[in-house]
Amino acid sequence: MNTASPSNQSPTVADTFLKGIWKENPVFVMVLGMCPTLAVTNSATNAFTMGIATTFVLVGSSTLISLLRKFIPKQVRIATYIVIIATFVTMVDYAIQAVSLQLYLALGAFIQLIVVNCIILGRAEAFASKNSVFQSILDALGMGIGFTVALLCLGTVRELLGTGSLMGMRVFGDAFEPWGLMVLPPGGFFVLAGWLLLFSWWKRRSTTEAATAGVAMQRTGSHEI
Amino acid sequence: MKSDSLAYIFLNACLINNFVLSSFLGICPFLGVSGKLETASRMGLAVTFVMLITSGCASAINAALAYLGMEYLRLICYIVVIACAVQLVEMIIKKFSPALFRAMGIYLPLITTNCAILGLALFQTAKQYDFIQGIAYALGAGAGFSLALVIMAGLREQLNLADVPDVAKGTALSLIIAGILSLAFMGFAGLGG
Amino acid sequence: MSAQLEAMELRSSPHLPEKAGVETIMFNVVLALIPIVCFGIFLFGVSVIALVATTTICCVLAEYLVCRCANRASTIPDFSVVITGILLALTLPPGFPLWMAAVGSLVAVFVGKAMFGGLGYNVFNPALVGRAFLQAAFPSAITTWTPAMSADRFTAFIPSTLTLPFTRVQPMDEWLRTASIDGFSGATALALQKFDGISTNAGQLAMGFTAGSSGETSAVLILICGGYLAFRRMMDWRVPASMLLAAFLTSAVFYMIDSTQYPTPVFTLLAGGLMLGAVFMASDMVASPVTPLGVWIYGGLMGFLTVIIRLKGGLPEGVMYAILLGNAVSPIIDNLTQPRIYGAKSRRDTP
Amino acid sequence: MSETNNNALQPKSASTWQMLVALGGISLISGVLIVLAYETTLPRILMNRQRAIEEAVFRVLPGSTSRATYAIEGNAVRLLQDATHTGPKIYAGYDDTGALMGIAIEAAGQGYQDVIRVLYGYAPATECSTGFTVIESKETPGLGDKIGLDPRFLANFQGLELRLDESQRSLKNAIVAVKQNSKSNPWEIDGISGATVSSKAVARIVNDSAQEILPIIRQHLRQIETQQ
Repeated sequence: MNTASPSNQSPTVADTFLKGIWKENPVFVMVLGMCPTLAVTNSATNAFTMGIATTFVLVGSSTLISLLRKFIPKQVRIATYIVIIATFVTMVDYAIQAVSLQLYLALGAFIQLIVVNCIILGRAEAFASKNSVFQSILDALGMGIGFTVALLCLGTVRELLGTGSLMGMRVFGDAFEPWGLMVLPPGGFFVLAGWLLLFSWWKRRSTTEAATAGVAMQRTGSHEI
Repeated sequence: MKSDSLAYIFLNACLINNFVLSSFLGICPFLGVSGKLETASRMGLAVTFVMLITSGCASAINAALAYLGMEYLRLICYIVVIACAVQLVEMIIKKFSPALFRAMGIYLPLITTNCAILGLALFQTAKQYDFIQGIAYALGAGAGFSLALVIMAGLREQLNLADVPDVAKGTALSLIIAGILSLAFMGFAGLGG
Repeated sequence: MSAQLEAMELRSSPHLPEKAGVETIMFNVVLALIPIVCFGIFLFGVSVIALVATTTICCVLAEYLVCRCANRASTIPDFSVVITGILLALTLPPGFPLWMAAVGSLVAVFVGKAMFGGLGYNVFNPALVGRAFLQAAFPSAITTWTPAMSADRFTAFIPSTLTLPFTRVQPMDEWLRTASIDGFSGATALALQKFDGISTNAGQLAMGFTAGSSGETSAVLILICGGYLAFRRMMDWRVPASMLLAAFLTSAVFYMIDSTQYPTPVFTLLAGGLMLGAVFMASDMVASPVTPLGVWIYGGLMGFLTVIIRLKGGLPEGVMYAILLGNAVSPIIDNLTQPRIYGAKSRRDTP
Repeated sequence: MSETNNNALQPKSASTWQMLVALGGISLISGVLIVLAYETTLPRILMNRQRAIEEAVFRVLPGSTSRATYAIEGNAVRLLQDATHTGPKIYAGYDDTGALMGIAIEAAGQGYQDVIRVLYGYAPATECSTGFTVIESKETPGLGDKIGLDPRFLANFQGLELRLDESQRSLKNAIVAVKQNSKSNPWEIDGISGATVSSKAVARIVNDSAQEILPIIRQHLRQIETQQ
């Protein structure tokens, strides 16, 4: 993955922050962290909570890793990263239990499974271990928000069609026939496939448009993934 | 069949609530390593192997932590043990069976961040399985994971020759196949109940 | 005849017996399906006409859209999409809301077929993908059966048929009570057997005067139509044969274990969608293995799974899931039964 | 991973001492953070759990305002002080005056997709159930999940007969699920049409649990009434 921009300028603050939301969106572009993306998006509330929890772990672990990056020997870095990430996940786990038991039961073991979410270890290895604390926080925030937005995209569609409501509020009225499938596992696969199709179609269209306009567009590399 | 009998635990993890297709665990290798039948079956074997070890370790850790009253360290212990177990398994296999190591060696490090392994440990704790039940659960989960992976690989090998529309190539198509498989596996619901 | 002569072309050897083209085969399949559709209309009335029309038209429209977007020549004339539409309708309950049927048709063509690259590459049977989607999305509507031979079936729709899109199906208890005639209850033979222990006699099942999906009820008629296709070599007879045989044997084993709880093997063969599925859906050439041994394993597996899901699972019917699972493992069956190329080492030795 | 190996080959590798210090330091930081989080959230977590149990108990035992938890140990019941006990439990509900309103019993069993966990209320005075709620289930949305949502189905448990026979060892009439709208006896559960498996599963779960627990409860009724 080539993160450097084509021109030789160093990435600006806005770039570092925004790339996670759009250009390198962890779910839609990099296709990472699929387990929580599919498992907890059966309602928008669950999706949002999961997104926030992941963002917290991302920011927390990135900050700590970036702070300690000079002191951690290369040989044991993966082990330390995992311990740091697991620490923050345990904290989030307790925080959610304290806020709402109902939410905690709905998300189940998937809060604890944030530990093995490849996005977090990936950012620690690729960014936080090499950049300043400020940059790392920005990067983690961007990635976290990008992840949250992606989860919300899925959660909204699944909850709307699957139960006829949004964030627990009825939208379509009482006569609506819910599509039970959408809150079931196959619904997760289909809705994510739908979003990916939409993205790839949109990307294709904008590339061809740019090409016909005679503008040389740099390919973003998503096709190789 | 009683819901805590060994046969049911196995069936449940393998077919009824298949780890990949209905619990969404291990999706990354499911999408990533399912291009070829050969690699898929080896990955399945390696994961099942590590699952068995993890399940045994998790039972022991859980008992120890409960005895000490330090449940809040559970997650850290699990993940560290899994990482160590993977490393250990890799070394043991390398030493005693080079042939087996060649077959599944390169997939072993990948397993550390496979959420199916940690998921197995966490689910088994939540369901309060004892040691033997845990082993049955691990076997079922491993078999279910391998089954899903091998089926997926078979289909993707066949589709290599297909005239798939450009927009659907790659992950989107894999997800659609996964969705249809997940629909098909819904037929197993209620099995043995 | 003259058209065929015109189409004749000279080819170099080897001169194999000419195989019928895709269009001819598909057209004959449509022909074979027509009697089944007619019988469904006779049993359940105008609702089935509306249902078949809806699914067929939606499937054709979806295929047209796919061809338009992909800038390909239209593939509608090869009739395959018409078959998908008709088959989907035949597997749905007669009073199934039309808008849901339309959703199922779109899913069948877009997800089940177009995504894989169209005819020849659809690894799953598209009609069953559509039906499986509907079963999961609208579990209540797809298990609401209506009695056959109700008195006003040619003059009025079954009330649920005309449900407005996105709205709930209105309860039909009242209508069901007035519509059922003696001996024709609203439940399918399989559900009666599984949940209430009431057996339906074999003669009635063979003729098909029972409740059930629009086109699955008459085992004899389906066998005759399938026999026509097999006779004209337009279908691999081994798939339905092995599937039915396996279902019969598995069911016989269960029947011998406990004849009070489990149905007779003959009941298993005649009731539900087994016959329709085995003859018209499992035999889908694209989704089946190619090796002769593979075909027998494939059919056997589907028959076995059907009975297991019916007798041990939560649902009364398992044909659809069995066929989808069969489709899923068919590449692996092919892989395992591939004959060794003469002179080559076994696959395991080659790196 | 490969990067690690490359670095290991470089001469400028960290000493064992350095690695140990790093690992130890990280563990220390982790330990402090986790214990901090655990200690701050613990009171709220316990309170939330307490409240969730109370809510469910009061729902199935209408009229009760306080509760006591008992563990079932073999053939005896023991009053529990905290909620950390993991074995089978029952909850007794009392009204403002301290009179026993009923007993909420937790039960679990195999459903259509996975294990269903339920809580049902039992009134010893009338030998009937007083309410029912689903704690955990994965039943099919729109069909099987009606066991916890459909008011018509839940109404079954207002006055469902749970009478013991003369021997006081098992139910006089086993709880069974019947087809929708064909309930004719007070011990039958009017099923949900289309969700036969889930309805039957609920009936089986409640029946199995009642057969096992009710004889024990009847034996120790005095003890529960006096909150001992």
